Amino acid sequence: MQVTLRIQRFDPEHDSAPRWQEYRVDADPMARVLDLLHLVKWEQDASLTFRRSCGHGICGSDAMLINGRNRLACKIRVDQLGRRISVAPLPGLPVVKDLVVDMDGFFAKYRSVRPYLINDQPPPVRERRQLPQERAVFDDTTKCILCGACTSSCPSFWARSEYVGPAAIVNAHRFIFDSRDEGAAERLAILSDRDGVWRCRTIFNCVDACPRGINITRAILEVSAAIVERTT
Amino acid sequence: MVTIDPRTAGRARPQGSGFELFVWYVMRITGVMLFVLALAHFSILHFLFDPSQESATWIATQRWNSLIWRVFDWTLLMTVLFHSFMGVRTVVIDYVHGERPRLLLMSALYIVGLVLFVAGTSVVLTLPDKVL
Amino acid sequence: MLDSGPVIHEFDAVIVGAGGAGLYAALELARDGVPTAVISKLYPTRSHTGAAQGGICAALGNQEEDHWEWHMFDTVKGGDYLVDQDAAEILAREAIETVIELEHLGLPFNRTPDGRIDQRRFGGHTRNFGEAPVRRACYAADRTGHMILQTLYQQCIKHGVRFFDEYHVVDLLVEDGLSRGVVAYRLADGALHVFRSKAVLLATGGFGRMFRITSNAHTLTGDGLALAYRRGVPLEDMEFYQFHPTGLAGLGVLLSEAARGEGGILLNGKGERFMERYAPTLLDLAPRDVVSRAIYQEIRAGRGVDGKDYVWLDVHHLGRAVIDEKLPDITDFARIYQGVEPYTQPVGIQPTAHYAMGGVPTDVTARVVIDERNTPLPGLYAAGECACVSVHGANRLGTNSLLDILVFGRRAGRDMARFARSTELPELPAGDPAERVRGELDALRSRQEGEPPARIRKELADVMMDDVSVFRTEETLRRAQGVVRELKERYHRVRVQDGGVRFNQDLLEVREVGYLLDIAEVTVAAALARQESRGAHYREDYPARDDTNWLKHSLASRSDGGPLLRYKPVTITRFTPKPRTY
Amino acid sequence: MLLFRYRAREGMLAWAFHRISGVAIWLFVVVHVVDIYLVGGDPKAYNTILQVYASPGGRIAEVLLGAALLYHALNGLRILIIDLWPAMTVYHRALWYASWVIFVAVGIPGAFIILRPVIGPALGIGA
Ligand SMILES: Cc1cc2nc3c(=O)[nH]c(=O)nc-3n(C[C@H](O)[C@H](O)[C@H](O)COP(=O)(O)OP(=O)(O)OC[C@H]3O[C@@H](n4cnc5c(N)ncnc54)[C@H](O)[C@@H]3O)c2cc1C
Ligand code: HEM
Ligand code: SF4
Ligand code: F3S
Ligand code: FES
Repeated sequence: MQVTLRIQRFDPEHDSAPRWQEYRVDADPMARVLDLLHLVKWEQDASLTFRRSCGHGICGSDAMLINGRNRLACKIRVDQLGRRISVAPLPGLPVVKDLVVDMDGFFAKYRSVRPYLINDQPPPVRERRQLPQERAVFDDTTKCILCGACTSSCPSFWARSEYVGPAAIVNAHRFIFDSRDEGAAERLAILSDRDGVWRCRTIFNCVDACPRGINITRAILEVSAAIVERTT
Repeated sequence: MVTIDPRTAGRARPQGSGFELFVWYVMRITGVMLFVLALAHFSILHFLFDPSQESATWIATQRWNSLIWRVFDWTLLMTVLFHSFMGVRTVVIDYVHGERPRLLLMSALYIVGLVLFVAGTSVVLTLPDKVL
Repeated sequence: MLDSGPVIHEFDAVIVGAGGAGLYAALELARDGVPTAVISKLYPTRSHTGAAQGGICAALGNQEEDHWEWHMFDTVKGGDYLVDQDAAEILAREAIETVIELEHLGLPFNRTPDGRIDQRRFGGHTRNFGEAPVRRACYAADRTGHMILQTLYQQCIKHGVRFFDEYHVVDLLVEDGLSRGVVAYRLADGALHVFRSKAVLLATGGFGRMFRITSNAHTLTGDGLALAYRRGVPLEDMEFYQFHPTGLAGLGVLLSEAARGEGGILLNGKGERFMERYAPTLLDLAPRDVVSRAIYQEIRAGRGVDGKDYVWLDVHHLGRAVIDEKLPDITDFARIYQGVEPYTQPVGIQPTAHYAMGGVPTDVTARVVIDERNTPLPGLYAAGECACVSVHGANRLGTNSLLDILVFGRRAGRDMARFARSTELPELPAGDPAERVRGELDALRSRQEGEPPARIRKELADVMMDDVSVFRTEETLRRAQGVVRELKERYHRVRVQDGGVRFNQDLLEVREVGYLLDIAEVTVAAALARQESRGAHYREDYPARDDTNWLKHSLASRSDGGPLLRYKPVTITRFTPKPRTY
Repeated sequence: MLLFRYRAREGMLAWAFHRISGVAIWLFVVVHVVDIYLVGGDPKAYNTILQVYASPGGRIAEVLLGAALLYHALNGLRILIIDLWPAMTVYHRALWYASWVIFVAVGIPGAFIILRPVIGPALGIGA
């Protein structure tokens, strides 16, 4: 079927502001938006720039704003979107070129929450024990692929880019609730600062955007609750 | 080669003052209180009575003649002031960028809040005597 | 533009690639206090290690008796005896400490009720030298690779590893038999950066994009192999490329073996359970190479679905409970990518190019070796899918690749640390070390007329899929050889449309096509030469394994007339080759 | 502005309304405290203001105020429930719809009572 693809283009060397460009492509209804972008790139305009790698929703490269919502281009089909499809870079992040945004700030926030196991005890000879029910507490937040769809869909983040953002909180949650970890106090202190968890207004855009189906808001609230518990 | 302390790789540890936690907490407590107080206040003045029946004298003689109602309204006033000003503070933090404009606006906000607090309190405390 | 001189960095160790192999090496070096840089063309967490689902094997014996000797045996047999057994022994032995260390680093393995690492069965892993399946695969839900990648990246952050993200390595600096560093192209601004370094590790992953249907990422284009090959390093066992039987039709996205393990069956276009004809006892659970060949034969006989090039994988009879609980990825992928509901409908599948057994030859400390006598090239290391130690021989067992990248990634890190301490920072080649690549890139960029690269890439993927995949004959290989040569010819006239310097992906993609062409040529040449069938390499004109003449590794080096083939013996220590039956 | 470019779903709408209603009520509170102050300072002026409240325009404004308060209160409760019990995040949409049901059930009669002096005669019910 014929699809009209509107893509927000931006060439930093020639454009002063982003502009929209339309492409007509003949697409299978089962094709994904990533396939359409490839069709354009390979057959019409090789300068179209976007990130992608795995092609099946596991690497987190191709999160973008598709028909007004953040999604992975490789995980959304034409028949779910209709004949007019608009594609723009992730909102709220600096655009580098076309659909590519600068993710450095996003990763810096991720690093800021100490996203690694902290445990200074000498490890045992064999594995540390952890019961299945202890593991279940943080299972959901281990799924994150750091695609950025959540943070860049969050109105609190748009309003104030200093907000550490849902993705970083998700990754802090993954360790705060890991029974083997001893860094919870440190992380909770980081997250209770002005741009930490309190900026979340339970808007749920992040949950709707997350391609991994993580219940992000729940994780955020569990972290807030942990801070409340610890301080009161 | 700069050696990086593993524990500080990434963002420096911010100084959490606990104020945000306090605000978050009290927003919720005042929220629950307001659910009762504000809705009751609105219902009483619009459903039980009607503005057309009300006047300054009526307030002074009927509503604030008992201590209970004065306490009620004063509590409502405090709660609503805290809740709404802290709510607006959040909105200001969100949308006003730049240190100076924000500082100005915040100061104005706190001053207005304080003035309303004083004015409101004095009315509740002194009104019946004044009018009578 | 590109005329300003390159930026020069100095590190004791440079790691190219931030998948499991590269990150483990980096962590090992960082813990040892060696100044280390990791250069990756993707943000590290985008690496394809994250796509692995199934598990990682180690004879922990948490669920039932198990021994590393059994694991080693399975590996050797699975590789159709082309495995170097000294390496396989290291793999199976060190698997145990490696997996335990991963747990200590924070990896959230699934657990047994008493809190130890849970283990499950996986194809080809057996108890007591082939007696019965054994629970050996450690796993983290259906995202083992994802958790490995995340955990290692997290630890690298913790230990202050320097990352250079979205830098493409475009050349290796090798001079007078010594590795001196690498040249990288920074995608963000098009600048060339020279990394002067004592030790360099290649960990660039596989090259499945050589084929039309593949489970591999778009970015897996064999960069490390091609760069080494261009600098005189031979490539080992390139004729062995694994096709996984169950890739989603048309896309190649992998449906894990678990589908058949749980009782899923394969049906042809007529609804027949065709595996009854090819493997009467093991049926749908026969080894990967056998099932892939069977599917191909059905398709060639016109019994694909609607005469097309795929067949059905049917799981509907397993019931919703089993499907939901045990096969979440399959249901997910089938729904998203085919719009099919596996509760009631079959899923279209076809063999998908999956894993390269061959690669840059190394010894068991991951040092790159350049000839039949295993002479190392000082300072150059390789690990992960781009390397060939060889622990997989002619066919890799499921779960052994994650193990390989970690065991040998870690060994690489250790030996690089040792090497870095024992040597001085090498001199860079005289003049501008980036001159050669700059010339190549400028030539690509300045060409006004020419063919778009996408076409070449597509034709290459088509010919490799049709003629060099599961079945090969002299005829198909000769045809492919002709096509690849012609494509290489055309590649010299290829044109880059994007003339910019900032984030010029078009330019890099053209370069990647060049890498694929080089290694495709090697693959075809090595396959053409090997006149036997072994593991994943199946020659219809030579259907039997021939240990007398072909129990040896191939080494292909670059020459003006095309790849030059030599051979080196297989190391055999414990298990003498026997017929491979299951 | 990004808020308009993003296609809002329930959670974002709930928040936007909550914020708008919150600020609106705040504005009213500021005015309201001032007018209450007048009860003591200038009772006459206050009585005039009460006339405004009782006028048709005033009544419509009161209905809007009541609506804002009711929405804000109900949604505030929804937020509190979710905060206290994070597992409820799964049902945040259902909770929002539930709050609308209550909003309509309480709001329509309420609006009727307030507006009766205005619309009553028109409907023939009497004030
Ligand atoms: C779908 C799928 C499922 C799998 N499941 C399993 C499983 O269950 N068990 C198992 O054992 N194995 C499995 N495998 C195989 C295994 O995952 C891979 O072989 C392994 O992850 C490869 O790791 P690596 O570190 O070598 O490379 P990768 O993880 O592929 O990383 C390559 C790195 O190199 C970088 N790079 C490449 N070129 C350049 C360049 N020119 N300059 C700079 N950087 C560059 C990339 O950015 C990337 O960081 C699976 C593979 C696939 C595709
Ligand atoms: C009647 C019962 C009320 C309840 C249950 C309630 C509850 C809440 C809650 C829970 C929040 C926090 C929202 C968040 O953190 O995302 C909030 C925010 C707010 N409230 Fe209330 N509230 C009530 C009444 C009021 C009143 C009467 C006012 C004004 C006078 C008011 C003004 C605000 C403002 C301005 C905010 C900030 C909005 C934002 O940050 O988006 N609230 N309320
Ligand atoms: S939480 Fe979800 S949306 Fe956010 S970065 Fe992780 S995977 Fe992406
Ligand atoms: S969208 Fe933003 S406000 Fe909270 S619930 Fe998600 S982080
Ligand atoms: S390309 Fe990897 S997530 Fe889409």
